[in-house]
Amino acid sequence: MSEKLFLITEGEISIQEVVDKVVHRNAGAINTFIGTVRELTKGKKTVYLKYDAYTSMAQKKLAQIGNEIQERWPNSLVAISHRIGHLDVTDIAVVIAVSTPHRADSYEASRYAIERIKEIVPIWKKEHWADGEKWMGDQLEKTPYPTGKPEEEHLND
Amino acid sequence: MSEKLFLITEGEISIQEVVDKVVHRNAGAINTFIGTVRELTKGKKTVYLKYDAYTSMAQKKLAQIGNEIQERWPNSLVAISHRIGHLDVTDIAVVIAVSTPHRADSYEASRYAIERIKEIVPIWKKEHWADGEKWMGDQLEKTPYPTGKPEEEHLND
Amino acid sequence: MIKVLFFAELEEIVGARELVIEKSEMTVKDVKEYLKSQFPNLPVDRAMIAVNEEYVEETDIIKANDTVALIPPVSGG
Amino acid sequence: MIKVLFFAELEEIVGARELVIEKSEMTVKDVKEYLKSQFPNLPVDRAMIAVNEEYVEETDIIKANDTVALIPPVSGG
Repeated sequence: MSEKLFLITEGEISIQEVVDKVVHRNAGAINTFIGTVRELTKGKKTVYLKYDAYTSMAQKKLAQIGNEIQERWPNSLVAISHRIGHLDVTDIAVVIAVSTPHRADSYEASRYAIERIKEIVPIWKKEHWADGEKWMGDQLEKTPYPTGKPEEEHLND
Repeated sequence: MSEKLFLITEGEISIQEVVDKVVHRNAGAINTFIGTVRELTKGKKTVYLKYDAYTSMAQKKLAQIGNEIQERWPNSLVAISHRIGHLDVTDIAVVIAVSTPHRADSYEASRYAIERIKEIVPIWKKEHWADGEKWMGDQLEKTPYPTGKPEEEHLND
Repeated sequence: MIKVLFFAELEEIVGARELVIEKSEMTVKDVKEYLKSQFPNLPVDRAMIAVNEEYVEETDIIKANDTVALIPPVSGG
Repeated sequence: MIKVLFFAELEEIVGARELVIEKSEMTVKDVKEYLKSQFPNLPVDRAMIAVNEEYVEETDIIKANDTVALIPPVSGG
């Protein structure tokens, strides 16, 4: 287990461990988002996934998201772990935990975190199907970044 | 541990156990809401809480919320455990887990669940402070139910 | 007989979790009037009424062996 | 020297996780042009550029011992 609030790891993620990092006497609400490997995407059957990351930068960018949340939602605490390497269907890829004094903020801040992860954190997913494989994220397809940086969400899922 | 999807329990709630009940091959997202005992509410310091419930009816009403969610958010799975009895600051009172194929639905359905719990599930909280105690929920105060049933949220937290 | 359940603050006011009314049929309204007469301090009109674990209307009929519950405003979560 | 990192599909195209450019100063644009000339199939313009783990603009200056990374559209979560 790691004490790091913002962690890229090759090991299995314990939900409880991520949640424990944001427990606080003045938190009444903890929202947790758990991303799991889904079998079916647009009718294609995933056999397994591989995640790659620019680990040091990814941890920095997760920490940046944590800072952004603490500026927007006062008295929040944030922890995020993202797994890389080989993941099977139903395995946990990411756990986000946000604690806040009141519940509405915990939902909003948690949602913000997952959207930002999909915008700025250098992690990549390769889908492996029975009949092929492909790096996801539109890498050779339609979405260039006109400003050189990702400023909006380009991926809906 | 209990296999029940909708559970009122006097024991500690394991987040992992509740989440395990909604893991599914076609779930890409699991949203979890964890309600913890907060020390400060409106400037008053909670020493501990006691929860009472009409257990059999509360489990039925939690199951009803699960059904409502499955009607509104297709392909969702829902599990909810609520603890009763004596709870200290930072203890977990409730864990809601909702899995859905896509993430936006998991947030919305989880939020719906906690709001509905605060409307229709017969569970009551007694705050114990250093200088007194009180059953919460406005029981002798301002909010009668004009229709005889709770139809909107009367409690904001 | 009709069983009536009390929870939380209502249980403390009544001094019991349940009592029995020796009748074979009453409306919800009848039960409320009966409880008000027996326990003048009980905030009956602030409670919802459940019969056999479902919320009911004032005009609904309660029969022998039904379980009525007074549900004060809930505060779970 | 300037280190350049490649990830995901870009790593597969280049055939290496990193390479070194023997220069002491370049703009981000210079690095991109250099990579395009070396690897005509590399989708350089679809990638963001990070220098020392922060996203940068095309006109930013890269110095010796900096680490440049090509960041193709991310797909974590």
